[in-house]
Amino acid sequence: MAIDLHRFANPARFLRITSAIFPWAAIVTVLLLAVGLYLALFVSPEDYQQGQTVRIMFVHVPAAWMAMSIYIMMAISSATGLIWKHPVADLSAKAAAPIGACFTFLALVTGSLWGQPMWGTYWVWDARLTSMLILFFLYLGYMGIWGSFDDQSKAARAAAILVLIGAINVPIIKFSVDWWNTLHQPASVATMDGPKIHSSILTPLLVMSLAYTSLFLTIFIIRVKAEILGRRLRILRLANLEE
Amino acid sequence: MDKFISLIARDIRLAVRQGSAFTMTLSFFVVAVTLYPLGVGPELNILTRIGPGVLWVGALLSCLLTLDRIFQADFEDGSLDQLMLGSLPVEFMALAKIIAHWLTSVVPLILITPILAVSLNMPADGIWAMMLALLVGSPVLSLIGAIGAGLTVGMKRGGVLLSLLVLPLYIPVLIFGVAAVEAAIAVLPMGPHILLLAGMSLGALVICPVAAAAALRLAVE
Amino acid sequence: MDKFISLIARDIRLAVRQGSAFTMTLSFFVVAVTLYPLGVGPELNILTRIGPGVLWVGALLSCLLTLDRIFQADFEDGSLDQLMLGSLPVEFMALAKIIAHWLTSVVPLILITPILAVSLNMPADGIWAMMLALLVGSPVLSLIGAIGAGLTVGMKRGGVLLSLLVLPLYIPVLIFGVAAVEAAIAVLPMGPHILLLAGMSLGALVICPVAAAAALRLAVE
Amino acid sequence: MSTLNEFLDMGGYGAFVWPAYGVSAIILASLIVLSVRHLRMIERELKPIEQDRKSRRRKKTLTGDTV
Amino acid sequence: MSLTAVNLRCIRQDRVIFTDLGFSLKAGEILWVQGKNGAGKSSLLRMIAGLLKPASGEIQWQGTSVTEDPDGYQNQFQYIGHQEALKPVLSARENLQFWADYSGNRDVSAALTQFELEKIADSPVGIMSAGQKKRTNLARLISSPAPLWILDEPVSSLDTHYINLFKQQLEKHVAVGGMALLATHQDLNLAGSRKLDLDTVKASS
Amino acid sequence: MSLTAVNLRCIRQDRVIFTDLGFSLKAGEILWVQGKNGAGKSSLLRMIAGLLKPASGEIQWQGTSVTEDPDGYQNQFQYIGHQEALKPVLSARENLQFWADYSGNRDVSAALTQFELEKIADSPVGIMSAGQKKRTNLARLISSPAPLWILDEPVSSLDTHYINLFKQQLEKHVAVGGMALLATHQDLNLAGSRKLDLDTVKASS
Ligand code: HEM
Ligand SMILES: Nc1ncnc2c1ncn2[C@@H]1O[C@H](COP(=O)(O)OP(=O)(O)OP(=O)(O)O)[C@@H](O)[C@H]1O
Ligand SMILES: Nc1ncnc2c1ncn2[C@@H]1O[C@H](COP(=O)(O)OP(=O)(O)OP(=O)(O)O)[C@@H](O)[C@H]1O
Ligand SMILES: [Mg+2]
Ligand SMILES: [Mg+2]
Repeated sequence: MAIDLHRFANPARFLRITSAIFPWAAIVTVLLLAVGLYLALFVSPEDYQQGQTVRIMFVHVPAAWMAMSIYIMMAISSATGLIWKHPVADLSAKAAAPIGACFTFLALVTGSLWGQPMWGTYWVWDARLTSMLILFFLYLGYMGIWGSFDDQSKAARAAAILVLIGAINVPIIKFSVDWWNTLHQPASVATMDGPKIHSSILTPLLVMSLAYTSLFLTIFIIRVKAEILGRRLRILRLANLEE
Repeated sequence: MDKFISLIARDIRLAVRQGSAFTMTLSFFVVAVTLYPLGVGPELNILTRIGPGVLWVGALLSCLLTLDRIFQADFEDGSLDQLMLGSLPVEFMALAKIIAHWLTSVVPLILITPILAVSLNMPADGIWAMMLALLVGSPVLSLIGAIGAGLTVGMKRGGVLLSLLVLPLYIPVLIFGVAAVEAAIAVLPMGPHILLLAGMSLGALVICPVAAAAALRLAVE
Repeated sequence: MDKFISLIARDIRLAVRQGSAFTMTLSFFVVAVTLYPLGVGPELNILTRIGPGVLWVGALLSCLLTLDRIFQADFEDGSLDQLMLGSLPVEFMALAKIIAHWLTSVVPLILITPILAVSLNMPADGIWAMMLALLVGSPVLSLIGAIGAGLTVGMKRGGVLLSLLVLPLYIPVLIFGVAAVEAAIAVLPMGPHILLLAGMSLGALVICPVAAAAALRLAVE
Repeated sequence: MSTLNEFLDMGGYGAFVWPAYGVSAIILASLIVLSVRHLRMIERELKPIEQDRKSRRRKKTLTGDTV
Repeated sequence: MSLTAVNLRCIRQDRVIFTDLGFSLKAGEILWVQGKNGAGKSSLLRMIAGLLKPASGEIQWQGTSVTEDPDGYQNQFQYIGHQEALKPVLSARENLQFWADYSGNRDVSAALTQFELEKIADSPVGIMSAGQKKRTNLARLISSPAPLWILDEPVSSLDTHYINLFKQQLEKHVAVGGMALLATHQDLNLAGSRKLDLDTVKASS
Repeated sequence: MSLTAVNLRCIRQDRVIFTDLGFSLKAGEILWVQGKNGAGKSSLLRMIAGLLKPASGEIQWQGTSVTEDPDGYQNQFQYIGHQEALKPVLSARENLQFWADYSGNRDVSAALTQFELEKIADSPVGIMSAGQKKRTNLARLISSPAPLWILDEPVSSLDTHYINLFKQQLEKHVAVGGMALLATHQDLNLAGSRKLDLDTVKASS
């Protein structure tokens, strides 16, 4: 069973690297969040048409962006896991999923909270919102698969297949506003011809996005570590049983 | 009696350990409910109008999909044999498992209902009525379901048959459950409907464990 | 190629011999659809309004319940191993079984839709649109469903997971399927929606067998 | 004081803005807490097993046979 | 203390598995049920355990039919089928503890030691090998004791060491006046065990 | 014609079942895979059949790795698992006919006669006894012939007469230059069969 641990040789290195990054990630997160929230709540002016509700944007949009980018990240690492059979790739996708699900949920909730004042309802069944909801379900299904296999390496491959199929959904989310006429705002920041909104709003938005990103990194490191150690724990338990 | 309790406790613990059980039922409920607005389109007044029906049918269907959990696992690993041989009468054994199922599979649905109700923009008092009606009526779902589960346990692909057996029996609950909520929304007294649901629950509580036990005796042969 | 055909023929023959398969799916469809009128009450205008949605959702759910037929039986009796070892590429093997599933489980639904549609008093042209939309869109249900079925084959209680995996991916079909019918009812052109459905079917036809094959490869390990 | 009220009022939209921030805070905070607790739990379970292995390996090397 | 089976007949899916089968078992005796696959060993054991109703004939405990006073028979036996009635997500200890509670007993540690399970008692059953599962299941015989043991394939997937361990337990049990009915494919050559060969029974019928 | 396995390792649910397992099999040879339950017999056979990917090591047909040219290995072997791949609602003949079509062969009547199935060939498999099912499944070896036979528990639930019948078929097969890899619990004492004991393999690792 000494053999088994070889598969986790590089995880050991991986763990060293991540735990080196970890404190910095944590600090950066705190700082960015402080600055971002200050800008968002106190500095940025109220929007001429949306009034104070525009402040919801600073938690809504970054969450939405994270939701999508985390999914893409999962798709990529799952693909690598499938092709190069690297356990850490699968485990990192697994570790990212709950975080992505949370951000998706936040995008949905904050969005609805924004919808009530802006559209007069918490929810409409338009393309953007629906496809976002589907993304949420995809996250749930992904976690469901991991939960349902007792053979971890099988679970990894099964989950990878699902993520890759579901990846079709991301571009739909992104461009739904352009393809179908929806209530929802069209892209105004991440567009071909640069941002279209005033810096007084753009700056806090970007700061918050960075804050969310580094927050993701922080939590991600914790979870990956947990996953790797958990897998190791499993193997050692089995090894003890063998004797 | 403490055997009764220990059985319930064990089933709950199993559900908690497996974890995925909860989340998956909930997510199916959410998905199934969200399908309708997608189907019938976004107009709010329509949604309000069909809201109660959609939620109840959603609850029915998700409960349906969890029914096989009541006995199937225990049947497959032979635990059911042991449970039947224990000194606890089979009827009470079945009842214990039904209660555990209700607590682990149905109650979560009730708890998440408000959120879905909002997204179907149901008025506040409607939401309360919905939860009350579910609370009083849903035990029938587990109880009747247990009979179907007992009859189909051990069948290779009993799923469709199970739903055929059970769904028709669910219809009364559906009708009065919806009636109660709509009464509340229309600010009419919903007492009678609730009482009817309670009555059904009590009736089922008496009959179903016996029937389920009989079904189980066949199943283990 | 003749292997491809012989596999489809064999699955169809099995479905015919078992018989009950058809009837049960159909009856579930009927029950599921009739639950709604019960849920939302008999007003005709409402029914007409929600008719297409209810029918589509009913079709989705009944198709969902039949998905485990695609691979489960063959997995349990070891036939799947043999099918994978045959000289027919696994992707085509999967495709053959998907086609068989569509013919045996989905087409019957399409055929009885008119009756149900009438009972939901849907106008005549709406009914035709409904059948056309189903005909063009339903292959996606079998195709996507096969991926879920492949991923959950051999799981003890994969049912809920299966639905959780598959239903979200069904949503686009649902949306455009309903849109087509409503367009037809509102005497608007339904061409674009139908085309979109056809497009989805083609896309799924390319992707799904490959994904399903991948899923099966790890299922038989 | 009034400024604080104004601030909390968010031009009449406080009922939407603050929940938005509140939910975000709660969800993310609890996500962190849960993740950390999960990690701690695993580390706790892993520690004894690791030490057990180490000691055994030492014994084995003493008796000169290899893993 | 005695168990008697009179003219039992077993019909499965309209096929007669065995008929006119009778035997009796007294305190301190072991009856070894033999027969090739499908001969009806498991079916017979399930009948004795009361899980399967005989198509005809009756089973008597202390001379009175068990259908007449079930409660007298209740708790007099411990049935161990060829599946392990264990939950993968619970540890061996938790599993045994539940069954002990359920049959009104308390202490399981003794059972764990007797089947050499202490080391792995707290790891989930799900990751155990077939043999370890089997032993955990057999430990129920100790943690919820009963005069009559009904054992279906008790030693399948046990290696020789544990087979002997099990034999000791079994002999101890009968030595103190217990009795056992077991179906195995392999011969355990137990001291003072009688044989019941279902193939011959079938032939004779 | 030769099959070679080099340093195969099998990992199931993070548990190493066996490792560094190697053997080679030439025309006219039989390899008998032994080991107690859970030793990995079925797993090994599934690996050789290509259903289960080895965690490491490789399988070679005619000296070239089967992962490099799968098509060369394709159709060179016939795998018979311990489940019968038969549909209860179809008759024995129909079942065999389908598998023959599927593997590009035609005639099944020869196979039916060889395993003495003509009498029951047209009754649905569902009502057959375990042994009859097993024989119908084995008949696939004749109706879709292949040089390498991979057999998992081929004789379980066969009685002596049919075990001998099967042995004749097997010996005929190797006599004409076929080869076979079989896992059974009971010793068939076949002429010129080599042994591979998985328990020892595991121990040695
Ligand atoms: C539950 C409801 C909502 C959901 C699921 C949702 C989802 C999203 C998503 C996925 C994005 C990222 C789009 C991209 O990166 O291109 C986004 C961005 C955005 N959302 Fe929402 N949204 C919702 C409600 C709202 C509401 C009510 C408003 C305002 C009235 C709003 C305003 C915006 C704005 C301004 C952006 C930034 C667009 C850009 O600059 O790229 N959203 N939303
Ligand atoms: N649940 C069941 N329903 C219908 N028939 C059954 C059932 N279980 C077993 N049978 C049939 O009853 C007969 C006897 O089965 P049984 O399991 O008692 O044999 P056995 O002697 O235990 O075989 P084995 O040695 O494989 O354990 C078999 O022909 C089998 O097909
Ligand atoms: N599908 C599977 N997934 C995960 N683990 C499995 C699977 N099948 C078997 N195993 C495990 O792999 C190990 C070897 O199983 P295998 O069936 O190869 O043993 P075997 O030698 O065939 O046993 P038997 O004599 O009972 O046939 C066992 O410990 C088993 O728990
Ligand atoms: Mg048996
Ligand atoms: Mg085997």
